[in-house]
Amino acid sequence: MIKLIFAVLLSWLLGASIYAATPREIIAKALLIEDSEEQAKLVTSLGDSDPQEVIALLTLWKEGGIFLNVDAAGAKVPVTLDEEKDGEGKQLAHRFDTGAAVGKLLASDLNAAETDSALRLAMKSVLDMAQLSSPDAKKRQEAVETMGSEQDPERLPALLARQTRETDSRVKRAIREAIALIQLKDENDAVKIAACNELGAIRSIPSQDALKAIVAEATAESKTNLANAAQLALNEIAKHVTFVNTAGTAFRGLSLGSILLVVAIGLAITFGLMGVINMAHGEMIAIGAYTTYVVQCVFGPGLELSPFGIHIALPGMNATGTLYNCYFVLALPLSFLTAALAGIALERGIIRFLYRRPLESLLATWGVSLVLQQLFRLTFGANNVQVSSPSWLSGNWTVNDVLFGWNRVFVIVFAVAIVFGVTMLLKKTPLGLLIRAVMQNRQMAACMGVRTERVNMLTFALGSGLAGLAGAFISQIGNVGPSLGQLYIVDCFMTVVVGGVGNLIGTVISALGIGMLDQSLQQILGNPVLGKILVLLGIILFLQWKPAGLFVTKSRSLEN
Amino acid sequence: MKSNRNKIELIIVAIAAVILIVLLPALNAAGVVSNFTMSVWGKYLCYAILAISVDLLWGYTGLLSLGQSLFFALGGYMMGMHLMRMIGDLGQYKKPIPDFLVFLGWEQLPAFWVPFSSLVFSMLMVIALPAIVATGFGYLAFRSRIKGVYFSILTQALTYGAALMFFRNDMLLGGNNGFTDFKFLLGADVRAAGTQRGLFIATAIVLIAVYGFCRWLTTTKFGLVQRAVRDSETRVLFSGYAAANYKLFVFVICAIIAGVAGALYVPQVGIINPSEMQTDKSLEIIVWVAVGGRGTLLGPVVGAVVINALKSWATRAYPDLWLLMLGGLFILVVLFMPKGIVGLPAQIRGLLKRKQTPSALATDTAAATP
Amino acid sequence: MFQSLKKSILAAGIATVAVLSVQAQDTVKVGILHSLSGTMAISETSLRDVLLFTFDEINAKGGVAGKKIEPVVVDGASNWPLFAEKAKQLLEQDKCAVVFGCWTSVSRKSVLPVFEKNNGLLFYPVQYEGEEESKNVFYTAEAVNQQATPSIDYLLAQGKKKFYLLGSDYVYPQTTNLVLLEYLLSKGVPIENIGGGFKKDESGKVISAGKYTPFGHTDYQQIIAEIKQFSAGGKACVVSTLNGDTNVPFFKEYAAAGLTAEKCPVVSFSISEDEFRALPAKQLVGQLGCWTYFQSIKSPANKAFVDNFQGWLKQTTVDGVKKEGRVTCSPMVLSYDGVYLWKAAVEKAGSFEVDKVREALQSGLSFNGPGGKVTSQKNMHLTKNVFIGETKADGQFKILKQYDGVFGEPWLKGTFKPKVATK
Amino acid sequence: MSRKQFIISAEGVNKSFDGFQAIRELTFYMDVGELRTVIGPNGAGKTTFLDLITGRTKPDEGKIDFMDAHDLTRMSEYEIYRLGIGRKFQTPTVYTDHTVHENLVLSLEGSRGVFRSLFSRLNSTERDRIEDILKTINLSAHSQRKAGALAHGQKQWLEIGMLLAQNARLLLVDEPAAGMTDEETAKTGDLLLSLAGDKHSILVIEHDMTFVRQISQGRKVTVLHQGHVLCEGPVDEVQNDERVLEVYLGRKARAA
Repeated sequence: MIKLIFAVLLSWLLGASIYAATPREIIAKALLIEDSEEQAKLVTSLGDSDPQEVIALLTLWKEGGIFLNVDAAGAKVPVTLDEEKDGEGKQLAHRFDTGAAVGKLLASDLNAAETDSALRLAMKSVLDMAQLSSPDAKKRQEAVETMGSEQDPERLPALLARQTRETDSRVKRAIREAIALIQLKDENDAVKIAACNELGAIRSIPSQDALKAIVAEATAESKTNLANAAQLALNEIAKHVTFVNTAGTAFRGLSLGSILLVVAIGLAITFGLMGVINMAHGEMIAIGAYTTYVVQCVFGPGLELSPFGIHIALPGMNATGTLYNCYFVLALPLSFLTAALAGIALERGIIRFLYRRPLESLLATWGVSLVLQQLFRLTFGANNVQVSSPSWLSGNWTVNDVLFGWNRVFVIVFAVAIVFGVTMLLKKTPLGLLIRAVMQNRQMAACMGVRTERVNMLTFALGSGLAGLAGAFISQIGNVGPSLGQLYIVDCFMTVVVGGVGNLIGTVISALGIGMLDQSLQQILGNPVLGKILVLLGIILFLQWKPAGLFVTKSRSLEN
Repeated sequence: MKSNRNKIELIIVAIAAVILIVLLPALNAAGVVSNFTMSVWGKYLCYAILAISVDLLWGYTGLLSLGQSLFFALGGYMMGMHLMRMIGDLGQYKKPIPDFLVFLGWEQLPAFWVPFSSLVFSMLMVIALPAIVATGFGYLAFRSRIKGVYFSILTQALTYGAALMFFRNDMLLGGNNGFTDFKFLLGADVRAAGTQRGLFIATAIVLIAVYGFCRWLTTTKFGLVQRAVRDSETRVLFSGYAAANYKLFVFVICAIIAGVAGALYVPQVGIINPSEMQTDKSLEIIVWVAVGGRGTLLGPVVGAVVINALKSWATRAYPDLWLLMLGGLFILVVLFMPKGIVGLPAQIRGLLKRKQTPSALATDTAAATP
Repeated sequence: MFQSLKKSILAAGIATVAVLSVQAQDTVKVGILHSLSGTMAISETSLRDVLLFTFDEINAKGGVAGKKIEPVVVDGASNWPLFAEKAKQLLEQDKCAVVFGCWTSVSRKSVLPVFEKNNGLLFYPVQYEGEEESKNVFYTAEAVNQQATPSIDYLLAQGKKKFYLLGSDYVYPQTTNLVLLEYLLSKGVPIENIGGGFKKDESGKVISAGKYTPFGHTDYQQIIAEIKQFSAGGKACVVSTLNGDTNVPFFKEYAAAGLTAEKCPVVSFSISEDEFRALPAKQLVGQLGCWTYFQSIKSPANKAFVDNFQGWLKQTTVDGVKKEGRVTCSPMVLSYDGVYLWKAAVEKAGSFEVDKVREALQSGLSFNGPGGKVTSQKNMHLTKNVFIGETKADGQFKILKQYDGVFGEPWLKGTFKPKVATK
Repeated sequence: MSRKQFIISAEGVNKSFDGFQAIRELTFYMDVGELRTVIGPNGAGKTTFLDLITGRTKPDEGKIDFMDAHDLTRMSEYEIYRLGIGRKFQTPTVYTDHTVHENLVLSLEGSRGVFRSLFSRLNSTERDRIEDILKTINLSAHSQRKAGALAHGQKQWLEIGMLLAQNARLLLVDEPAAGMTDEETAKTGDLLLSLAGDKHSILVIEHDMTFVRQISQGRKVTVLHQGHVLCEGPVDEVQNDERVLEVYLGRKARAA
């Protein structure tokens, strides 16, 4: 009731007529106010309106879907745009308050209605309440979690009410947690103790801080029972945290191992099977990453480049939504192709003259790597370029507090697929047969009519193409810049050498082993660098024990 | 004909020695040659020493080490530690310990820093530390017969690991910033023209001495074995030589030479930090050697000077194109000039001769491939 | 063999001779010492551009004390010994009256002795760790109390209780975090609410606070998992001094773990508009930044600056200037302010002599720059306005808070005493 | 019971490469001072056998003793060499970038230590010895040429010269006659015959049956087949052995 009066009062203050405003009207008003505190007040007043409409409108505002158009009279009018675009990229605009069409506008000419953190905090609070009845369980869960962390007793009734109706198990658990957290603020010690027990029972990681506070407070006030209960709960949670960390480390190790595998498998082919030391392998990865960038730009707003003063403009499709999210699907084969083509050029231009001189192929390809890096700089600029992940790669599953990022899961699947694909290619296809024949005995194969030159070229193209694929993937988790390749080259060589040159299974095991070791050391030492140094040291010592790597291809011709 | 070439080389070296040790410093003292030119050339000379060490390893023994920049930096760090101690309490904090230690919250000098107050000890460490690291790593690597590109990759890993370690502030060696702001060496102001001149002369003398030492080394039976290891390590084993010992010896000697070069470098350029020991730097030294001409002793010196002079000029005139030039040059040299600048006259003669007598071809290509 | 030697001497000769050029009467040489190649070129090239723009702007209005500025541009190539060499060249060979340059701490440390020996003058424009004061360097840069501590004030005001310190392992983050630790303790934040870990010496004194990753680090999974647990209880934030490149994998991982600016905001001190261009903007919306200038500042001075700079970019013929998609950021504006302050100082002193110019600078000169009024201080630092902003999807910052006239204080360590536990 | 000492004794040796059994249950004895010829078709394991003796590869199973005292399977190449086992490879393996003279200096018996090598100078005896060897192998005129520039036959000779310089107790000679003229081949045979005796034992692997006849002269010949000894005996006896005819000469005939 008070709120209602407040809202009415406010609308009166703002010169609006006195009737219960719809959420759309309130928001339309808020949009035009400069002062963010006033805006926040208006938004807070939305608390009693229809939750679904509030959610829809506030989300639209938050995500920049509402624009402020300046009309002919110079007044600001909030508008929304239709999805559909005409030939000039213009979209039909509607007045936000009335829905009336106001003509076609270009999105880039408009300013999106802004939000700042104070306003968003207010929005969040309103949204949380509204979200409690959201049909999306995930949103309900988030809302509940926020309420829990705020420990605001005023939210308790809403939560209790929701608890009786809630069906989703995750949300139920979140509600239990939130209620217990809020109850920690209760006057009554018995309630507090019960809440402690509850939090311990559900192994609530977020409650650790609150429980620690209780322990300190209770000890100071010598409430032994309460302190003990909180401490017991903390112990339970600590055990759980250990489990989460261990499981998380294992997963992270697996994912790091998969990344190593993905970036190294191309090298395992060029270095392992062909014996070519390609120091420009990293740049092949970068070519793949840049290809992904270009594809993304073509799906998006287009791209303008000016290498060596030549102006190149690629038109953009300005795709949105699902179509835009699909750019990555197209980027994968394209990055393979461009890198493979670059590989062919490199092999034909330089490497084929150096097959008998591995040390010199190392040096020449290092020269190539310098040249390529500089070419990237001249083409795409010295800055890193921006590659955004499609929405289906940015998110995570949280199982029992262990985090599984989608991008990480994807890289694991991707690695498995690549290894499977390469193995099949080598074992089951005619090309694979030729590759293996040439790699085992070049002269013999040549005598038998195999065009070894061509097989060399294709093998190198395959290795480079795989590097390109790796690049496409790297663009989703890290930097895309001219020196991207340099970040991975040492790791690549280490992985292949440890695995045993010429052996894909060895590379797989070594990549996973190095990944696991790295992540475990990081977790134990709490220091990312020390872990890495120890891994390098470990590799040097490992090669003492097995100088030729994990899996040795025994052959009579060890040398010469 | 060969002795004739040797004579020419000796004359060149003698002339260079006089110019570097006597003439340039004298001209500098007289104000004809600027301090700036001296400092640039002092740096080049340090690089030349370093390049010789790489060539002794690569050109003569066939070991392409990507770890020479590490030894160079280690030598530099040892010298740097002494120079840091010599700052005394003239740092930003006016405390008797180096600034970065104060900043890390130290009030007393950590134990391992203490002996570096002595120049003699520091000089000893300039030699000892690279030697120890090289012995340890070399022993492991050569014992398990890691060779060729594996050796390169492993030295790369070693250098990478070391750089990561030195970048850490917890190493108490200045982290990313390394050591700078040196003030005194042997009581003299290290930035004064006279001191810099002295350092220049010292560097020139060391360069000539290292050149002489390597010249001598390569003419002994050791030199024969060394080159034999490069050409056919298997055969060397079947001639009863423990190739690993020979390689270890060269590796350690080269580490020491690199360390000394680093120690001379640091007071002249006034800074040492971990970026000096990154593998890129190692590869750059290899470019100098390849361009100058590997397997000769003059080649690396020429290469180091030419490339660095080119770099000084290009980074000013065409900063955008410098890497393209360096990379392109390198590819060209590897593909078409296996003997580098120094071998160019012979290569041209060979080309001319080949036109007349095609039979000489076999010899030439055989010698070009290691 | 003679030939090759001759060649080398020739090449070296070119290198040294090229440096010499005749100094005309009506010009004054001004050095620009930035990395135009190598890893730091990403950031530093913009500063070269803005400096050249500023010189043109001043020259068009008659120059400095009647003399036109003649820029001498050298490339430090992200190579620290080379910075020292180039500094020597600018001071000893070119006799530059003043040098604008350096970005990283290590490049500044590398050239410092050269400037002190030759009594040169360097204007340094990039946020730095402080703990340094040289009479030969004028720091237009943000000191720690013009960036880090105001951010903390803002976050505390927003109700944040837990602070996770994260940075790249070099001197700026290390120092900043130590200062922040003292500052947070002085504000009554208990030490267990400060995340990232501590390193203590034998006596139990904290010598390093926060989590550090090396340059070029790519794998932030473990750290993100740690932050996720740290922030689980709410009211947490991350104070990041991560260096440019590593921000990308960090923020991508951050977003993938479901952490958002609403749950746990990140305030970064090394991301300006220029760096922001390379970051995935959508995943960063709402994260915080703190500088003494944002392009989004609404003032006539800023509008003029941005427009003129964009205009200059369009018509300039200087090699290697990228023309598309340019933004302005704090280090650029502080370079710009620096040039004008130097001009004012020269004109006040009536001389280009470093000692006199310094004296004029130390007397307290003001300039109305794009970021508002800046005033030079006795300690060779700058009093200026501090802004807290949050990132928007279009790569700009929305200004949330402004602190006016903050005094630049390089010596902060040990100045904040921990608040005695209340109650 | 006293028996003559074996210069080399191999028992139950097995070696395989990636599944291919190169040496199978090989048992082989050779007396001190003997000149033994080993023949066998391609892939019989002849060269692998030499690799095993010289430590280039290690057997999977079995033992190989030198002078009944040294277990060669546990030693590295250069240690085996220092026992006095020298080897001439199938394809001439000389230091191509060294001069002929330097090749011999490197092979001359004497210390092999690193530090000795720094200060060692040739004394007059050694110099004379090199001159002698150069004369023997007919390369005096070429002593300052790079070995890589020599003709194939000359390289073969140089390698034999290197064996001579080493003054080995056991010489392992892999197809010395390949690429030589008939005259040179005969000369090589003579040289080997003159060397065999108490000071040197010689194990020759050869294809050229004329050469085998020349050097075996009633001595024992060993036939290897599929990695083990097929039969042993004087050359005429072996040549008429049915098994040998079947696996070796038969094949050869077919191949021809």
